[in-house]
Amino acid sequence: MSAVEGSSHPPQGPDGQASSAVMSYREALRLALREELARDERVFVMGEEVGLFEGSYKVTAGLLSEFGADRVRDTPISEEGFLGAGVGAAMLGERPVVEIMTINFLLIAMDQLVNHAAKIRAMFGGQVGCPLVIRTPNGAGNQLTAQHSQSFEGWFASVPGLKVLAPANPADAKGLLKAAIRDDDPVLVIENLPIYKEKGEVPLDPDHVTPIGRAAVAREGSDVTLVAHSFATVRSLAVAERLAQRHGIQAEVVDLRSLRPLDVQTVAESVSKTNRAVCVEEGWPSYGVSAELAARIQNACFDDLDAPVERVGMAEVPLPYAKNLELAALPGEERIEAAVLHSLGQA
Amino acid sequence: MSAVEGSSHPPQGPDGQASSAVMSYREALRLALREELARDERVFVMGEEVGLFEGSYKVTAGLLSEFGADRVRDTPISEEGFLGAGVGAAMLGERPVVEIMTINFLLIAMDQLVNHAAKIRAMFGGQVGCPLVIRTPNGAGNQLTAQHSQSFEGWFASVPGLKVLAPANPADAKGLLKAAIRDDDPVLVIENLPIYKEKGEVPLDPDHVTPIGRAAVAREGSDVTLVAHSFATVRSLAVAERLAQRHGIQAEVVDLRSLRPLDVQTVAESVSKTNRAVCVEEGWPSYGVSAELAARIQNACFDDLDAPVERVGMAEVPLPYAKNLELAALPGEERIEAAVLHSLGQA
Amino acid sequence: MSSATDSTSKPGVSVEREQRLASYEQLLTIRQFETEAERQYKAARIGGYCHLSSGQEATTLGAVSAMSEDDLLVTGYRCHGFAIARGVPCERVMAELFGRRDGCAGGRGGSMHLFDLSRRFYGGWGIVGGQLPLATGLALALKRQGRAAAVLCELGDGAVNIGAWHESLNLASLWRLPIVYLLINNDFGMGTSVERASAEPALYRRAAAFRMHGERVDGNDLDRVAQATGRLLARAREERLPALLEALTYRYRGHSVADAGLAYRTREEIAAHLKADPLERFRSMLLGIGVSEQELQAVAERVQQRIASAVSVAEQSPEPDVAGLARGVYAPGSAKQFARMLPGSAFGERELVFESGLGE
Amino acid sequence: MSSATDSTSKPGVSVEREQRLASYEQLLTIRQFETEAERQYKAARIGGYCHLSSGQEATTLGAVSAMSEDDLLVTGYRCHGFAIARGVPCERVMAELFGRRDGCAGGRGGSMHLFDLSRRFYGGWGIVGGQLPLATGLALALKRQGRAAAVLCELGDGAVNIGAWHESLNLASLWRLPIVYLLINNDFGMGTSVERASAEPALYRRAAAFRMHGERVDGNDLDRVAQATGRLLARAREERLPALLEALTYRYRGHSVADAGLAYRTREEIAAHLKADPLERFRSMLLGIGVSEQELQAVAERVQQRIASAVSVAEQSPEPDVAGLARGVYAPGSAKQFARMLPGSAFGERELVFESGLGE
Ligand SMILES: Cc1ncc(C[n+]2csc(CCOP(=O)(O)OP(=O)(O)O)c2C)c(N)n1
Ligand SMILES: Cc1ncc(C[n+]2csc(CCOP(=O)(O)OP(=O)(O)O)c2C)c(N)n1
Ligand SMILES: [Mg+2]
Ligand SMILES: [Mg+2]
Repeated sequence: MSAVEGSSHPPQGPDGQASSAVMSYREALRLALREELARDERVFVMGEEVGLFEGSYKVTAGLLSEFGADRVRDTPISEEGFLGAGVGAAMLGERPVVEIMTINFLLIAMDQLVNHAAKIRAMFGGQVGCPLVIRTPNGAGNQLTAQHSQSFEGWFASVPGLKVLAPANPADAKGLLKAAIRDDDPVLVIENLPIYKEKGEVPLDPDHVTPIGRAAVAREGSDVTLVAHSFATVRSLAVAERLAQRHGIQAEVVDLRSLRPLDVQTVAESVSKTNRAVCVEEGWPSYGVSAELAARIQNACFDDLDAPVERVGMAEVPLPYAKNLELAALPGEERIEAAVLHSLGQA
Repeated sequence: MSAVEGSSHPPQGPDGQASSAVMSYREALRLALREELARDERVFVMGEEVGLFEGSYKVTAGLLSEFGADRVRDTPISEEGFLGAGVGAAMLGERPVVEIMTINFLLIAMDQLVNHAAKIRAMFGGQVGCPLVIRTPNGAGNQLTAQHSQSFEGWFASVPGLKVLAPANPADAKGLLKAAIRDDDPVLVIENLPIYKEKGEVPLDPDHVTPIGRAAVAREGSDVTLVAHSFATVRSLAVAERLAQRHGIQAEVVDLRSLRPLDVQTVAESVSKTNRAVCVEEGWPSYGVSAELAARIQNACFDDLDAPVERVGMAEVPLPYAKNLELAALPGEERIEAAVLHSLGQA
Repeated sequence: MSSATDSTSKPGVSVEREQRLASYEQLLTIRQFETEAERQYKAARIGGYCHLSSGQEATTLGAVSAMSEDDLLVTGYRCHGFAIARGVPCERVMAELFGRRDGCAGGRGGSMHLFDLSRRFYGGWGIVGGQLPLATGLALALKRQGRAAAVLCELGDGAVNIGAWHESLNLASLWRLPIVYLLINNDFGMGTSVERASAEPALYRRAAAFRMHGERVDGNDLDRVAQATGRLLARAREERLPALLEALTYRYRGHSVADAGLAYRTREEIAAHLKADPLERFRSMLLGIGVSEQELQAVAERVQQRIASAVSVAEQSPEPDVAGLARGVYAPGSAKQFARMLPGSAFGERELVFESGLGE
Repeated sequence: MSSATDSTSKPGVSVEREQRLASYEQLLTIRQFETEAERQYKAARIGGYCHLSSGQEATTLGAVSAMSEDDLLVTGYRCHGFAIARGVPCERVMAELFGRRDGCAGGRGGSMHLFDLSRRFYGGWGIVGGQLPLATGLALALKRQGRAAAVLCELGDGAVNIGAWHESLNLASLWRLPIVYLLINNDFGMGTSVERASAEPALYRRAAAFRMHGERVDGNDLDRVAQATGRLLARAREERLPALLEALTYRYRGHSVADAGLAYRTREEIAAHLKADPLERFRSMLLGIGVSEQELQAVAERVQQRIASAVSVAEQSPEPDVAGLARGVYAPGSAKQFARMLPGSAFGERELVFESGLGE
């Protein structure tokens, strides 16, 4: 499976434009927003500092001047209030795209998302839906410390009624955000601080979307499967290169892209081939995303596994500020490499 | 390991009182609160309707008249405010016991618990702690519907800095709540709506506490291990009897009692003996407690497992109101039994 | 528009008389519905929480009667009366309480989560104050869509101390959203009186924190409630100005059917409030304008029949289909997205959840 | 107690003169500390977010100087100045920004999470408004313990629209807690002006929603801030009455060092505010009461030296011990509770987290 797919119209501009371009993850998200704002009047963007300030991570830069204050709406610091306003607006057929500055602040708005948005369609017997998108970055790095370095996406992935996506590269950032905006259910799109600046080839076709619920084999390999999402995918790809060069180990990397629905099938197919799995995440592994993966893999691939599924994540501490402690706590390439070697019985 | 343990003084009243008594889970919790309120001036109880109304599930009945309004403090409906007030009071050496009426409302106070309470000791270099207890019931049953039937305890168990306990019987309800109140860290005590009325033998020694971080083998068996917590333990014990009677299967039931710290050792020892595990929980299994258990078990008991670890939980839907739908959605005895038989290759 | 302007002319009086009798019938329908719901709950045909609004009928009906067809209604969990006042047939409400297919939420919502899209009743919500942000969002959508409509959002006195209240009212005022917050002050949130919960117990005054208009009305006076609500809704529709309307009333029953309602108030207190009973008040007024006892008796009989028939419709309505347990969890088309989640998902409910489809 | 009463007598004047010079030295220390922090941040010796308070010194120092030793201080993330004003030595603050062992939070908190138990500075918090509930809880504990002390809790103008504000102020007023909320209105929360965020932009008026006393003060006037804070803290200590004090001031730098601070305001606006610079204002006042340029120069030199020495202490302080990564996550004794969690926990950090102990 390629990293970009699902495009129905082969991209071809009227005057022979390129069908793709290199841009950053941040720019790819912005392009997705611009295209969807232009395509559909019901789409509007709402959040703290998305307008005049141009976004605290500059994802929304330029959108206010292009679309105006009604379509690109600055909010007070009231996460529960404006996320909930998105819920209500979506119930009336709007397509709000709410930015929560970082996932740490989503804890303030849990009630509106989990107790309300996720329940609407089922609880009222299917009379109304909630096509809401919430964009928020997770992750640590750059010493943002305990209150600003968390990854809670697994919590939301546990909630029936929600969908949770987590692009790991610019192409998927564009394709998945667009898929989320066009989807009829509440979708949480997990962005990531360290990836914002990463560059990659991005399809320009405004009708290209990345399908929800499909993982991607981001790198093929035969010896072990690394399963990851978001920034952990970037790390895993780097580790895979390292393993090939230093140890002659060919690691397959499965980029989940979607946590709910979870594409267990792609993961299971890979592990059935490699017979070993290491699950990597940026957040705390206990009760985290890697727990669900390990649980699924041991069930789906029971007879194929040659070693226990390994898990790598952030050290189970509130992330300290000091650079050396932070580095020690994060799931760096050495730690991932060590887990792979352990899985292969080489350490 | 017996269900009650850790009592240092063998209980003997001055005038030859009984060392234990039969009481309900609710009464055991109340006794724990009474004893701790009487023992330690710093302990106080705070929450909605805990005083005059005597608790919405009557756990705190009688405490207001015994200890007065300063020790048993009614609050407005401000979960974030009063849970946070508990955080601050604990930082100054008080021992607040905050009641959140049900775990569903804890979503409003996530920020104070996860972003604040859990971080305090580590983030400030160990200068101050947060000996806060939060009591709240989880679970479904009695048609309380989508917004009032959830089990989020796994989320909190993923957070370094928190401890999460979940007693399944009256003795542990008393012993664990007391352990939580005496502990120097923030502890979330998960109670459970359907168990409140369940009765059992409870030690009366006011110094008896149940140690944190120790699971209990609630029933011994040799053929399969059922791992559960809270109400799922009650269900599992019933299923174990049924399995013995109908199928001659001897199931061991491990009652976790503590989700963080998690006593993987007791679980692993049991599974190493029975070679099969079924993890049961009241909540949604995907990304739930059973995921962590399956992930740990496949790692710790890789060579001992004769079948994949099975998981049983609530159907992955916002719980509907209609009784027949609710019954179909909950992890009832039939569903648990079926999972055990499946694990044993008998279905 | 208001019939009050016609009240001196003969035909006007008769129209008004008819309207007033109809209002009485609605008030009585709500009261009797609640009485019947309590009975059915105690007979274990209704489960979950069941919050009755007996005593609050004048506020409920007064406010809803002032809504235009295009306006949107949102409430908390004490919503039977609101649904009925908005025109949801009693049998569809009763069927919902019975958890049956003909319930106004298909048996999935129950007492707290009534809903009727065709009547623009947007629920029926169970988290205290949780309806406020989303109701505010409905008003935002109305404004974006340029619709000449407003939202009426009910909440209780207990909900004014929760953060969502503050954030919602600030947004509504800042963004000039067409919404009227109807605060039903019935003296208690469960067992906690307003004075024990709110540092400013004159709750309508709290609107000033957002430069929002706030006012208080006698919630047992149907006309005053209707007038105030009508005026504020019109202002919301036309000038895009939100408002807070506090209605003072009382609930006679416990917080829910499970609560005897006496731990935190005296029988005398309840008795005193019963003297101001909005139904009795309305009845006296009707007698005063010449309605006969017979006419009232005829109304009472119709109401009784309506409730009896609601129960029998509810009884006869089938239970929801268990095979459709997961129906509506996601939008149609989603099953495809979830198809690849199946391997390794031996949760014992695969058939129920995944194979029966999600939105399909 | 206040030296103002002595201000006519000769020795009094001289005491006051000394005090005023000392205040100036503190104001300048805070300003220069921030300037140095920015330089060090740009040299990549400080990481994370770094929020400077340049321009707000009079509010910071004025308020803190009015605290008694027993009072408790709580702030948001813009807290360097508060720590310094409360007496935390500059080198311990700088060492914290450098992430070193001698930092006032052991290098674990960084710029946003300064803390000093010995000075009753209870942090340094990073979630907007998150400090309010827990500061209110500190006040509850003071009251329960019968201590003649109060909490001073700083927040920004951006924090008044979050639910935690509402819930906290209501509790404080309802329970008569000894706390003064110091609202620093510097016109902006990041790039959002008060008018674009708060439907009632006269923020001090919002206290009325809780029957709480609210007042506004010129935050660039150290004396007025000190007087108002002192009066309100005394009232909190003695009468157990909370209050809201809004101080109007301005931040010269961007929201954090990463923000140029010009997307949402003009250079002219900043320049206009610089004319009311509290440091300049204080300097003129000192010159007016006969302090010489030489004396001011001496102060400036001492400050410069203090900052330089803070940097060198910070540089020389060792990094925290990586083996102690998990230290302090749980209270001493907890490692025993976690001992049985080890099997199956191959997360690659077992040594770091579990084996190094948790509280030990
Ligand atoms: C956030 C939250 N906290 C607590 C509850 C439990 N609860 C349900 S109703 C209620 C009282 C609400 O009182 P009020 O708002 O006055 O409404 P009334 O019941 O009087 O109609 C409480 C505390 C809840 N549903 N949601
Ligand atoms: C709940 C929450 N939402 C958003 C943020 C991101 N954020 C950090 S500071 C800030 C602005 C706060 O402004 P104000 O309260 O006026 O304080 P100032 O920065 O002016 O000191 C924002 C939005 C946060 N830390 N917490
Ligand atoms: Mg009420
Ligand atoms: Mg500000």
